[in-house]
Amino acid sequence: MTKLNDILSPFTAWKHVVREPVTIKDPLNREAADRYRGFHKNDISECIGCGTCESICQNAAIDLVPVDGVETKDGDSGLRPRVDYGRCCWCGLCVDVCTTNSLSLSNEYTWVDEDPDNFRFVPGAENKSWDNREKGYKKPGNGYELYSPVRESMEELEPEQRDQSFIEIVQGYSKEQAEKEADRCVECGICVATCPAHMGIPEYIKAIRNDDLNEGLRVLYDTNPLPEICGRICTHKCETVCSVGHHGDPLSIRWLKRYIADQNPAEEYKKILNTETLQPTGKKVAIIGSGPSGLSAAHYLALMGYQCTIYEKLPAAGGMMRFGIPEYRLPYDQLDKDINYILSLGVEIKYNMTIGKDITLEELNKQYDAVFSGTGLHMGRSTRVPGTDHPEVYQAVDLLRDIVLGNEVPVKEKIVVIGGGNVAMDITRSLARLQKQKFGKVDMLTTSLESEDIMPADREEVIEAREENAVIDPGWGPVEIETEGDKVKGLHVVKCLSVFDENRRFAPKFDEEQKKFFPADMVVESIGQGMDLSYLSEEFKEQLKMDPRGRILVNDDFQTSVDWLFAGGDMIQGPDVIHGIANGHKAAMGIDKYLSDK
Amino acid sequence: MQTIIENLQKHFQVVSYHQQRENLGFLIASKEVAVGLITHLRDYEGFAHLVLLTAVDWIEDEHFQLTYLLHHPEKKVDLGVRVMISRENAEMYSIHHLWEQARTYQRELREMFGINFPGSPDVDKPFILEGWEEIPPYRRDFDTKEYSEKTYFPRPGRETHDPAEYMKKKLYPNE
Amino acid sequence: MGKEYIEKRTVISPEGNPIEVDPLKDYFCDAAPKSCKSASGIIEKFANWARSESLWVLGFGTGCGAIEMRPLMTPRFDAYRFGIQWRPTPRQASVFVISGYLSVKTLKRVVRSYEQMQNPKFVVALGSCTINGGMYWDSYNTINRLDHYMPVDVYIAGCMPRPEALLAGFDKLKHIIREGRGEGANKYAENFDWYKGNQKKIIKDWDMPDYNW
Amino acid sequence: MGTIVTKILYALLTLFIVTNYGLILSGVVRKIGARVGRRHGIRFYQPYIDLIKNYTFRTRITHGIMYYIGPVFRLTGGIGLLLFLPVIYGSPVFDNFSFAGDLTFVLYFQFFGVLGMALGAGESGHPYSALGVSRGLAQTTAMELPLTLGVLALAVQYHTLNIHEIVAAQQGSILHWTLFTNPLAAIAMMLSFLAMMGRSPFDVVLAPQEIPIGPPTEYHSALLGVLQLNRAIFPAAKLILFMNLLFGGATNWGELVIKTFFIYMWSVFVGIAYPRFRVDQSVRWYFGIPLLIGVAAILVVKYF
Repeated sequence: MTKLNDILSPFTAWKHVVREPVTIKDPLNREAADRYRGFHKNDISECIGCGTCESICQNAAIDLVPVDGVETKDGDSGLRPRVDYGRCCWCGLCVDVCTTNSLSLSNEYTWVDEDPDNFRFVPGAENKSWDNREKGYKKPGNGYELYSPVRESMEELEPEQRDQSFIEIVQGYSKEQAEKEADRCVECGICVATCPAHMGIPEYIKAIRNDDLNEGLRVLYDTNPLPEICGRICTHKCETVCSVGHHGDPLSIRWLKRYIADQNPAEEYKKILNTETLQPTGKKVAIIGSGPSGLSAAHYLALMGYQCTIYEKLPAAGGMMRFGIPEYRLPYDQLDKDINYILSLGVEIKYNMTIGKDITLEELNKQYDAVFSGTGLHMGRSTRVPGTDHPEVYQAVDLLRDIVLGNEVPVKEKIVVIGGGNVAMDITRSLARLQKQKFGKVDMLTTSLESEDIMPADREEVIEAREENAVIDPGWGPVEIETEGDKVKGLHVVKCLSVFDENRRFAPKFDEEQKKFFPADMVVESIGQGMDLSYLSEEFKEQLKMDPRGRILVNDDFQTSVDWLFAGGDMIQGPDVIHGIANGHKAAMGIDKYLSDK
Repeated sequence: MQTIIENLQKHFQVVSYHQQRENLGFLIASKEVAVGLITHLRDYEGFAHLVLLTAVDWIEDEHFQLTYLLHHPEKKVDLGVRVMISRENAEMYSIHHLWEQARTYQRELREMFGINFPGSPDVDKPFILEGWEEIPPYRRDFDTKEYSEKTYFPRPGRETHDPAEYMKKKLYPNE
Repeated sequence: MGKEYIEKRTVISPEGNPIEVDPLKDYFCDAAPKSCKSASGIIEKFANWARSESLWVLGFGTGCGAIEMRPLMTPRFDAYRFGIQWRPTPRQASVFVISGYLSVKTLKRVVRSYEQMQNPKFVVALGSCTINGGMYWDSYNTINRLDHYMPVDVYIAGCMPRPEALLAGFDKLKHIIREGRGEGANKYAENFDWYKGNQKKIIKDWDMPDYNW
Repeated sequence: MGTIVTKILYALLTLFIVTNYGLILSGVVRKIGARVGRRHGIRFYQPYIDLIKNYTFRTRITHGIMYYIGPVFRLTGGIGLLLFLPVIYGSPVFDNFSFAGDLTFVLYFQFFGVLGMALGAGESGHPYSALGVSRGLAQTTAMELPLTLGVLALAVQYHTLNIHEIVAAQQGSILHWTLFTNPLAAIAMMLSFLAMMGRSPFDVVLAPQEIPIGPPTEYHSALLGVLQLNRAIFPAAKLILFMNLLFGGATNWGELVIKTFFIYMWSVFVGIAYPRFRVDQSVRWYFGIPLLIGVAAILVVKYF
């Protein structure tokens, strides 16, 4: 039975007629929620164009395009993401993955247009009304990252253990560690251009992730025939530009490279790299110096079928890698692993052969089709302050070479090292070990012109040297080495205010009022090296074009003005191993071009 | 669940059984016994509801996997019956006589995977795709991206650069 | 299958004479649409004002964005106060909102509905899918660019755009109409062969008349 | 000769006023409806814009002659109803073509438009139109029964078929209104009125949510404009009819506006609050209580 109430109750709806409507008054200017995912913003001065946003986009909505006013430089591709709103679905993954945190989403959401081609734009470069909106979606804080910002830690010897001996400090990654570390790579490739050899860094890291280390080795040898060495002592410029490093630790690219090289046994290299048989061309190339550039040139020339002979002044191969870098950083067996592989490709090496003495350059020219010279920088430079000609004042490179050769090295109880580069750290730490062995304690002091923040040495070298109880006291300019007969008393220094002038030229300024005296029994100079061109005859030197500072001029193929002579390595560009490798590789290709044309 | 399986094993050849969760399990049955098995499950074990019927293309193993997911309304358990059928001339016995809604699933599978169910009503009629001429789109050897780009012309004017290559070209133009 | 109703057939009359029936001729239009001249001067301006202030939307939810249209009908957004109303039949509607992705099957229905609308008619493309495929860009069954199949007056970016953005789109459409640029129907008639060609290229199973008005 | 021309001119004037009144009324009522739904609703002049827009469509298609004639029939129904109504009592000018038997005529026009629409919509061939028409006719027939009984009761009560006379009989006092002199007939007619105005709960025929828009599914452009115009005139004419029959007519335009507005509000009042009936429900409902009341009205008038 219908109740009266059922009939009447619908009319209660009429009470709304006098109430205010619930309608939004102005829906066209309604702001979205604070964290609404609206249109993109990009801080293009922060952005480095790594393209990670492009890679992660499921809808292929992001392109990397050049932008006016953004230059390509190390660590910045000069490209910026362009978003296609005909594709974007505002998932925000590009923001979450952005390595520099430059990309974000504003909470603006209205974009109406007649022309469908207008919906593509470069956020940040093309002005939009929402550029200055604060609200919107940003990458959540509190450690929310799609990749870990923390580097997988490396096993190292404790300082107490390592200053006892020359045993290698860094232990290397385990499989789990390497794969975990490789997982952090976003495969952007920003590092590739910065690496002097342009190694395929993302590719070999990917090989680690895929646990395909043979493939990794092949990628390494494409551009670098000394992976064991580079995996240990490379200056790793790549890591300074790593995009992950903008908000977190950069990837430890160097250790990952070492991991690949370590895991591949030497005896299988030829099989993995498919170099068991090579097609000989019948042409011969002489290479002077078995340093990184020489070895690199020899390797790539050998792959191309050239018969290479290396002439080495010292009784062992490796150049500065063996005679400049202490064993605790680069063990000799690993050095030999790389060198032996190159020799196994048919490269011949003649030890104890000094050019200009045992054989002249002209004779080499007659016997070979081309000559590559990578003689490096082996002459220590001197500060030339009073007292440097004293016999108790040494050159770091000489001492390092003597340590390797097993010669008697003079070690005193109190040693001062002048220099702030990696060689200074090497000699400091090497001598510290010898002091420890001889006297049971370390008393090393290293001073440099450059202050702490601009010291050219690798940061970890300085830290480790201090851990090994060496004193590093940078920012002082040497004035005089005080001597007393055949003894050295110490080093007088004054405060160095600045090293370079506004044009970035070397012009140190000192504050003569702030003085200091470092007492020492022995002083080691390590302020850089020069090249030794004494193997070139005078008449030959006249044929060679040199720049005003006495460097040999080469073209892009590393060919000198004498067409059969190519040159590379530290004496052309450097100084570090990876530049030498890159030079050697390019010179090898240059030689190939030269000999193919001939 | 376990008793049901033990029961089943008495009557049918059950290849393998995998308990995913407490209330969900999967078993693999051969094509020949599958329909009988499902009928048994429905009529004697109380799996009265067909939750879904779907397929997976195991292209590497050259077979399709059909999954009949059955629900037991009283016990609140689900049992999936998996049947592997050959990819070539893919064909399966229809179960539309057991559940009316199976005909829709079968029509969809016919269209999307090319699995035939002879006798299923309307199984040859187009379902979602009208006038499809390629291989069935859910087969894994069908390249949907390529087809889309070929057929639906994406808006032109897009270009992109690989950062690594672009930087090498910009910074070292001579190499 | 499904095409019998547009195929020619012969029927026998009560007198015994065979009569040929061509449904395409008898039941459907047999000529392409023609471009219509607009009135001149102030009359057209007035007409355009009326058209812009009385947007009758075809209530055909073509994609996921259909759900974004519904709020506009609610008291919260109340699009009626802007002269926007929904009509259930294409005959009476002047605005077609393509609400998101179009599968080939939907496109077929969309084309028929669009052609049944009267000149002038306007198309609002809602969401990224209509611009360049959106998140269905690599789907085997979803078109990438709407403007290949019918003239579009306004695009609204979003996935999906909020109802407010859709309102902004209607607002923009009003401006376009008032400026006399809402001539999509004429554009369609003038480029009819091109549009039809594009439609036929992807609608493999063309079981409908070519002309639907 | 002069009088007939003036009469026609005044009839046209009436038509003009009533059309505008109808348009504004429909706009205002929609606005009120919207406010009950707690929104702003359309602008009150929106019906004008919609009308203009529909007339400015550039194309229209045809489904045959009857398809054209349908809306014309419908409009004729509306205008015809209006033209035979005395709009303002006592004004020779706005008496229109009222004559001795106009009440029967009015009842005929009430149904005439619906039939025309049925034919026209049928011609369009759209299944929804046919469905809408059959629903509409079923409901109209059911609704007509109490209405006709009520009108007959009035005819019996006042011994006339002339609306003018019926209005005259109600003058003098508010208690002379048929509403009070013959409440049963008034109730029966006012219940029919709910369905006549095509508002909820009896709007299933034209509801867009049911079958798209019902009989006019296929109508568009100017043809739809004609229907819309009729939708302004027809209700206004019906309001005037009910005002004349039950509420004592109007002696000036102001009275007319007030009275018709409140009569209209009756259907609005119910319509906004109530959900929609299905056709079978509404038919059953009209064959129930309203029909009984209508029969009772005649019996009461005849025998008491």
